Amino acid sequence: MNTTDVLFAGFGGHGMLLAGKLLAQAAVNRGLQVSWLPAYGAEMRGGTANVTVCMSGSRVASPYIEHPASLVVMNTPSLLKYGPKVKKGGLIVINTTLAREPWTREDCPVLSLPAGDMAREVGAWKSTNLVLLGAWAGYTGVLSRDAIVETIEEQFSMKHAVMNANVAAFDTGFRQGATARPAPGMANEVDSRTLDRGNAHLDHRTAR
Amino acid sequence: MNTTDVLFAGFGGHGMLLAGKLLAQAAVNRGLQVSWLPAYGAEMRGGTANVTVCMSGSRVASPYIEHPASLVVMNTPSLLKYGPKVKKGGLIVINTTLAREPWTREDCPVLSLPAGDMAREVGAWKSTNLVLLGAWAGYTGVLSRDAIVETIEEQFSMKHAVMNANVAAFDTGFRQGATARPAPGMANEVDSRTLDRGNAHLDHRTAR
Amino acid sequence: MTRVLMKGNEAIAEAAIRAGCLHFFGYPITPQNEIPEYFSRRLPQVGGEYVQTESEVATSNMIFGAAGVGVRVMTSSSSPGISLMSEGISYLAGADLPVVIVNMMRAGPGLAGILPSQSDYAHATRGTAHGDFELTVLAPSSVQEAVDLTILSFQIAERYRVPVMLLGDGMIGQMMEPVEFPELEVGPPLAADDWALTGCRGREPRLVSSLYLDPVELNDKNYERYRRYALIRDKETRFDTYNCDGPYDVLLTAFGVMARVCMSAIDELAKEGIRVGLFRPITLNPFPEDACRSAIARAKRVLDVEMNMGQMLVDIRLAARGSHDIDFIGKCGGLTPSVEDVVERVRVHLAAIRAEER
Amino acid sequence: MTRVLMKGNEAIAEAAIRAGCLHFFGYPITPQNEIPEYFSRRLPQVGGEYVQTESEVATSNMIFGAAGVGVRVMTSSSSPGISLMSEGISYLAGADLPVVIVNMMRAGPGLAGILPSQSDYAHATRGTAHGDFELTVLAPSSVQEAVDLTILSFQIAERYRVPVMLLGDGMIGQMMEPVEFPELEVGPPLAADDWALTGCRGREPRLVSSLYLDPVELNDKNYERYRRYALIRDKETRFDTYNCDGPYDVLLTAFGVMARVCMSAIDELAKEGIRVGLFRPITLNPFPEDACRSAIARAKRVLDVEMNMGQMLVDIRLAARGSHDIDFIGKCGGLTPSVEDVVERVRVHLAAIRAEER
Amino acid sequence: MPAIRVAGDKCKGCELCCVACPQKIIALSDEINTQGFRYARVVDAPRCIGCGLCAISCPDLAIEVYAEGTVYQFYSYH
Amino acid sequence: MPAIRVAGDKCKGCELCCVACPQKIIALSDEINTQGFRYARVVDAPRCIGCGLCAISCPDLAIEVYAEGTVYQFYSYH
Amino acid sequence: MQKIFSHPCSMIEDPLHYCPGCTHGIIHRLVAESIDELGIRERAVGVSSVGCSVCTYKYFRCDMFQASHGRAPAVATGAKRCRPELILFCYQGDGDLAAIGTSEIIHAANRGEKITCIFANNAVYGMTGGQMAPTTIPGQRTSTTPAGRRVSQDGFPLPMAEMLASLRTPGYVARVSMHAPSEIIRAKEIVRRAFLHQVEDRCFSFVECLSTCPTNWGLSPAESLKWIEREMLPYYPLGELKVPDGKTGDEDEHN
Amino acid sequence: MQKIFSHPCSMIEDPLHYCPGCTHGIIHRLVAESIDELGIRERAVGVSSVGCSVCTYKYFRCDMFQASHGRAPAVATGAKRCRPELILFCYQGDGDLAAIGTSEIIHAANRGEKITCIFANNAVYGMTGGQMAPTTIPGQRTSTTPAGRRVSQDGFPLPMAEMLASLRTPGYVARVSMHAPSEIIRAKEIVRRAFLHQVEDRCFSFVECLSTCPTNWGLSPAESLKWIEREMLPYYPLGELKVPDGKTGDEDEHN
Ligand SMILES: Cc1ncc(C[n+]2csc(CCOP(=O)(O)OP(=O)(O)O)c2C)c(N)n1
Ligand SMILES: Cc1ncc(C[n+]2csc(CCOP(=O)(O)OP(=O)(O)O)c2C)c(N)n1
Ligand code: SF4
Ligand code: SF4
Ligand code: SF4
Ligand code: SF4
Ligand code: SF4
Ligand code: SF4
Ligand SMILES: [Mg+2]
Ligand SMILES: [Mg+2]
Repeated sequence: MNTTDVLFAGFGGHGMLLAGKLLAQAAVNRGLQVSWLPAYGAEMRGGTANVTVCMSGSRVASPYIEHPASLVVMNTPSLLKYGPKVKKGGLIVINTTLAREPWTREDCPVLSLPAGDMAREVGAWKSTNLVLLGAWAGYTGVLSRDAIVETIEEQFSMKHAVMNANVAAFDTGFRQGATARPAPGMANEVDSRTLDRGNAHLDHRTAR
Repeated sequence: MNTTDVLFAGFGGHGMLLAGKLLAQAAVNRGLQVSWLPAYGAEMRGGTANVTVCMSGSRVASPYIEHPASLVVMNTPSLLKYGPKVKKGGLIVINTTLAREPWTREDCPVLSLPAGDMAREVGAWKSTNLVLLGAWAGYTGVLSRDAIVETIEEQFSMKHAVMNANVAAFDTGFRQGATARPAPGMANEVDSRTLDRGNAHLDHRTAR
Repeated sequence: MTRVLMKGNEAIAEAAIRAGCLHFFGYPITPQNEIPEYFSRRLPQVGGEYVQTESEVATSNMIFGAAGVGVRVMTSSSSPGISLMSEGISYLAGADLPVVIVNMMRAGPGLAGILPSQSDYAHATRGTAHGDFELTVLAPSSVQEAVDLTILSFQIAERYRVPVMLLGDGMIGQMMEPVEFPELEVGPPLAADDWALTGCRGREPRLVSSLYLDPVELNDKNYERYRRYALIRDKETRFDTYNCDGPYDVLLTAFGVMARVCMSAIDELAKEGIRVGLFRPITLNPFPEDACRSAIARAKRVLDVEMNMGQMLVDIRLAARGSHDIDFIGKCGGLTPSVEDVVERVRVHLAAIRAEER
Repeated sequence: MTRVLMKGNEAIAEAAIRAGCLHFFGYPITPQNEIPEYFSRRLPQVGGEYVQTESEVATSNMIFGAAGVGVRVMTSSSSPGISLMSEGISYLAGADLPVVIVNMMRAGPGLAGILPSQSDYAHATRGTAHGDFELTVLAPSSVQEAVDLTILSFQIAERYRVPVMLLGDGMIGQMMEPVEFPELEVGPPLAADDWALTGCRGREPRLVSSLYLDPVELNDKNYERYRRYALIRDKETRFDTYNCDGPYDVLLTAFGVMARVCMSAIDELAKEGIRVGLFRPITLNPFPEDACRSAIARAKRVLDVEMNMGQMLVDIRLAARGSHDIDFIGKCGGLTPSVEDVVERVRVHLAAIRAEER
Repeated sequence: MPAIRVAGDKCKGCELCCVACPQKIIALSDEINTQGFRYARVVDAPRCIGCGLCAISCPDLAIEVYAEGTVYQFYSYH
Repeated sequence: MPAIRVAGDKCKGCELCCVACPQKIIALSDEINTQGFRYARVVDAPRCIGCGLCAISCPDLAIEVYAEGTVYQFYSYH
Repeated sequence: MQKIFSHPCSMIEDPLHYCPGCTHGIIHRLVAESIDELGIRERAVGVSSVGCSVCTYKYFRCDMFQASHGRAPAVATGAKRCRPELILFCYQGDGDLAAIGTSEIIHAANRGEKITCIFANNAVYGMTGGQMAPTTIPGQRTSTTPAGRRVSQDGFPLPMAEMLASLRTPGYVARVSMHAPSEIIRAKEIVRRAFLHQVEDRCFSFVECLSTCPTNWGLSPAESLKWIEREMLPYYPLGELKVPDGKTGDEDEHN
Repeated sequence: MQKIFSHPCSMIEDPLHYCPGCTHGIIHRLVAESIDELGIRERAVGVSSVGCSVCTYKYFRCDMFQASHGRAPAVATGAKRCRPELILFCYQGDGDLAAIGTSEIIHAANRGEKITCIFANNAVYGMTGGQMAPTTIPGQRTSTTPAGRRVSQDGFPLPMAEMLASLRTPGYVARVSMHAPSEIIRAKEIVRRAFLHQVEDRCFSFVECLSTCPTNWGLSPAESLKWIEREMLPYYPLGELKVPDGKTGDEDEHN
């Protein structure tokens, strides 16, 4: 597997750091090299909370990524700030529940989903972050569903309710991502993405 | 006038720093370049108190002198420490009231005088330092009697008793120095001394 | 050995515990708070002692006391806190006490900001405080290396009886990466039999002090200490290179996480068949001057990349001995030179080299 | 103008008063106590304010407050006290406040001793504290020069809004020499109209701060400050040479009083017709690198003489750019290289040169 | 009749005003303001006695108090 | 009969023992010791009551106190 | 309609950055109101410290310093000694003032510097993520006392106001709390008095303000007020602990 | 003949370097005697500070630290926390403890470190040549108060013992004086008690000892004792200011 990376961006309390951590842990569990680099804010309350996760089959060189290969955003400010930074052809996953204003980039596949509403629908009010992670995972296929779900189960083994809500949220996102044909731009130009979607020896997934 | 220097050495309270300062001030009053560099002890009570005075008609380069051209010592410890350091042919003035043990250096003129007793004799108990300064000045002629006495008068103008005692002490030392033929070594080998004894334009002295 | 995903700060604390450091004294400061917090949780479990100090000034003197009674001890802080330890570090060096100090650098000067930075290179490697002494300084570029160098720090500190600093940019503290811990579990007891203050039962009283009233003694002591520094230079100097086996036109120099940014840039350029080398000092002090000089000698151009205003430049220039002018990319205040910044600048140099060749 | 015989410490204090510095904050420490003591006597006479502080940490922050309200202010200390000011100095630099700090160096590291030393060169010129900033550092070699450089320190501090350090070895503080004071009497008021905190009557509130929450702003601020440093380098770099007009085989490099020891050695050797040159930086930072390089270029051998373990060597080596190996005489702990030490070592070099020539 | 005005966009929904109000007439709205917080509003305006305790307790200076005619003060604040 | 012994070379002639002695039997000698100080000595030994106040007051630990047989202590020190 | 309560002039109108329910904002307002009422905004110079209130300088509409951690009283001393006509006030948290800055506040008080120190004691290092402060309450869990502060290990809460009150140098020392409107009203008067002592060139003045940190206490803002009352008051009794000789503010007005 | 008073074993026999009549020597002896009597020399570790007593380490026959200026209590804390079986004592002057080291002593006391601090208060910076200390008496001339300490400028003498006694953490705080044999006898008992509190693992202990500096006071040693009595006692009342709950030393013996 080549190196790839994803930036999770939102506000403090949105759980983007956690989403990134679950992904990173799943990748570690699958034997990958990983870095999880948060951009911690100034010594101030509130504000942005982002994390860049890099994954590689061999070695993560720079954990600091100016132009991420994919972006998962929770809200409008994060989208406006990081949307333009994504690499040409990189995936952008947007939570339209909070980022309602229309936004697009012609040169990137954009996967918009009402993750907040979807979370509520599956009874997982607080798991919007997991819906987004699921969508990203389903679309990119960098890690299998099982890899991430196992990690969620492992991390929340002490809190069953949270675990179940998180898995449900992840799954609803995953399904959306796996089947989506994101608009606009190069939805079908899969090759232009830097992600290697079907790395079987890493992913052990049974079905996409 | 060439550069010359003298090290005054004793213990704290012996007034060697003051003797040096009077000399330095006299030299400044006569238009010389001067440095007065004390060797302050460690942050401790008591102990040694020495000062090196350098005088020059042109410019004092190093104020720090490892091997002084002349030495004026108050007591035995200072003599033992600094006696051996004096330049070959340099003058050594010793207060035999405190430095009683016989001590000599073959290659230097040594001027021994019971400065403590002499001070007491002229009623200047506390002015042993001035007796020694006088002896050094009388012998070397680097500065005239008047140059130094004027300085003493100037510095102690507010304390007449001290002033008078100091002048008396200085004078008794000066007389001794001016007439002495110090033993052993090169008492008469005046030329071997680095001091320039009779620099008239600096000294304004009437008689030696 | 299992790989655990861990924050750099926590990994450092755990590594210290594995190395047998059961005493930690510290004062909170971002971005290293996970270190004291981790210790405050873990040390009671392993029979150790966590003390939250009233200030960094007190901290540096508490570790003086702790090391003086012969226990393995650590503190950590970040830039302004480390400045406050300056006097204390001078005392530690002057009393030949082995301690490990972590500095997770943030942006300066003054309060400035808490974002990652490398701007304490000069303070760490030169003129940390008054007096003649040196701090041995190690700079990790990954969480795993932070673990390894933490353990090495204790070894160097104790072997040579010197204070050692682990210098990380804030990133390395906040970043999570998978790490493996060596199975030291608890390190061997510190060998302090002949100098530590443990009560004078059955022996002459001992003294832990930096005071020397006799200048000759102090001069000698300083020379003795510098002989130990020379030993460290001989035996402990460490560096890393990347892509320096083959020929290269441009050499990058960087330390800590910035070196990994440079590696990405090198990989990027390698795709186009452009060969660029990287020299990364691991010991910032002693600086691997000879190795750096050899790496420079083979390059046409040298580009130093730092998250500061060019503090390591002094050492690169000393290594170069005038053979090359050293170009520099520096961002500070929490900004980070990016892969793109480096790639772009390398291209400028390559163009210039080609122009020269023509 | 009359020549007054004065201790260096007192002359510095008087010079500051003549330059219009009527506010002094300080904490006692040998060998600079004559400075606060002099101020404590004199300032009440001239309507100024002497404050004895509770520590050097407090001192550095009090002068921050004093300079921040736009008055000319000074402090002085000696090595360990200066280390304690490290954080404060970083804040002063970060907030662009003009202050003058005197360091009468004593032997280190730690408590070490109170005898004269030059072992804070590195702390003063590089890495005084955390963060990217520089301290302008001036080193007098005579009491008269101490007076002149004190006045210059205030001028530089105010012209460029930077903290300036006057770096003396303990000797220069304790030594008496005749001095003349320029008739400034009271300097012009500090030009702080556009930044000092004087109460916001009739204008917008102002801020004196080193905090920049936005990294881009902080980065820009640092670059702006370094542009000022570059200006200082261009306009204020000062040095002195001795005996460098004619040809010479050996060049001596030294600063402060050590340079005068070297001059005596040069005079000594001159008696035998041996020509030796001396390069003395007056601004230690910015270091007069170009001038030093030219002086070195004309020598066969270079000998650096310091009262430390070789701290200025870094700058001499940078100036030499590898053209010469730099030999070194260093004594520390209160010991002073003597005229004889220098003469002897020069003879060794001359012999070697002669041997090479054969 | 006294009244208060809550600057909805400064409010952080901490409810300290609700706790402080002796008339218990302040509650959080279900709406979210620009800062992302549910904000305070008066639910039973006619019962406001203009005591200002809400304003005094607001850490975000989000409340102003208005009164008509004579105001009786039961404590001295200003 | 009680007695004290002054270590002449440790004495700095501060006279604190003289002040402390209730019998006023200590005075400085005219001799000078190796440290350069006039040192304390007992001028009227038979009157010493062995109270030890001199020793207790000596900052230089220069005084030892001796006694024969039973010693009555008027205060507790040790 | 007449506006009978609104924003003080000495504070800007922008939103504060504090967490919801954090009473730093109330203390700010008390300071600003006092400045307004005494009409000293144009000669007031504030010194913000390092803690959550690091940005205080943004909120006050007067000249401001941003000082290093713990040293605000030293900065204020330097400024006041050089320009006695200015009104200097410090705003410090408990980590800042009661830990790293212990020495500076004590000596400023003991020299009798004519400055006013406002001390926001929230029993925790708020800004750095809720570590134990010297003022933390026994048993209180913080990020560095996972099992609660143990008195045997860390001692009792440091009583800054009592310590300062024990000094012989005249000064004004009081402790107030933000946990109820009645206390805020009382606090208001005391903060004003503190400034008044400086305006009338009388003495050093110090007001310790018990304040909340809902975020790091893990409590709601309303619970936090109760927590002050229940947990902090036993260790931090309120009132005027010290008044300068013969001058205790408008004594008639409040007990 | 029986020797009923002599040199304590825990002190070496060499002459001390203090000025004639300087009572640092007496305080040293009290410490050494206490160590002797409690039989703790072989587990005692002293911390000498920076001041005239910087060389204290030369005089005590036990393991010693030489600490940086003001930080002896921090050094002792570090040592004691790591080896609780040791008996740690600091010996500090008033410049050291009451100026630069204010914070360290207060926090050591407040955390309840089980260490013993001996504080020699001579109202002046002795070693550096007699500058004003925070403990200098109003009107006292020093090399930095040529016109005498002015209260309006420099405040009143800092009452360290009172300040430490105001802390809630249990501890033993006392003030004694060297100005008369009777006081020395009393001091002896109090210093012993201070050590005992540590030996019995009870609490922090602190003894402020009023001491002379004939050299910098410009008085004879005998005059210096009177000066303590006349000038210092009004500001520094003697006695046990604080005793740990339920344990006040041998209460029966001395009130
Ligand atoms: C020298 C130094 N040490 C540590 C810090 C880190 N630091 C920033 S704020 C803070 C504590 C803040 O707590 P407090 O003063 O109680 O204020 P609060 O946030 O609780 O209002 C600390 C330790 C720093 N900035 N500088
Ligand atoms: C950091 C630092 N600042 C200042 C000094 C200088 N200094 C040495 S001793 C001393 C004061 C000593 O006074 P005190 O503690 O009262 O002891 P005393 O000599 O009076 O017994 C000072 C300020 C120092 N060594 N280190
Ligand atoms: S003014 Fe008084 S009654 Fe009216 S809303 Fe506010 S607290 Fe309630
Ligand atoms: S107190 Fe203020 S911020 Fe809190 S809910 Fe009420 S209006 Fe909003
Ligand atoms: S033991 Fe008592 S009586 Fe005897 S000399 Fe000493 S003080 Fe005087
Ligand atoms: S008290 Fe001691 S030092 Fe002083 S005079 Fe008596 S014996 Fe000598
Ligand atoms: S962290 Fe605590 S002190 Fe800081 S703003 Fe939030 S609630 Fe207030
Ligand atoms: S200077 Fe003072 S404190 Fe120091 S030894 Fe002399 S008398 Fe004692
Ligand atoms: Mg707080
Ligand atoms: Mg003292």
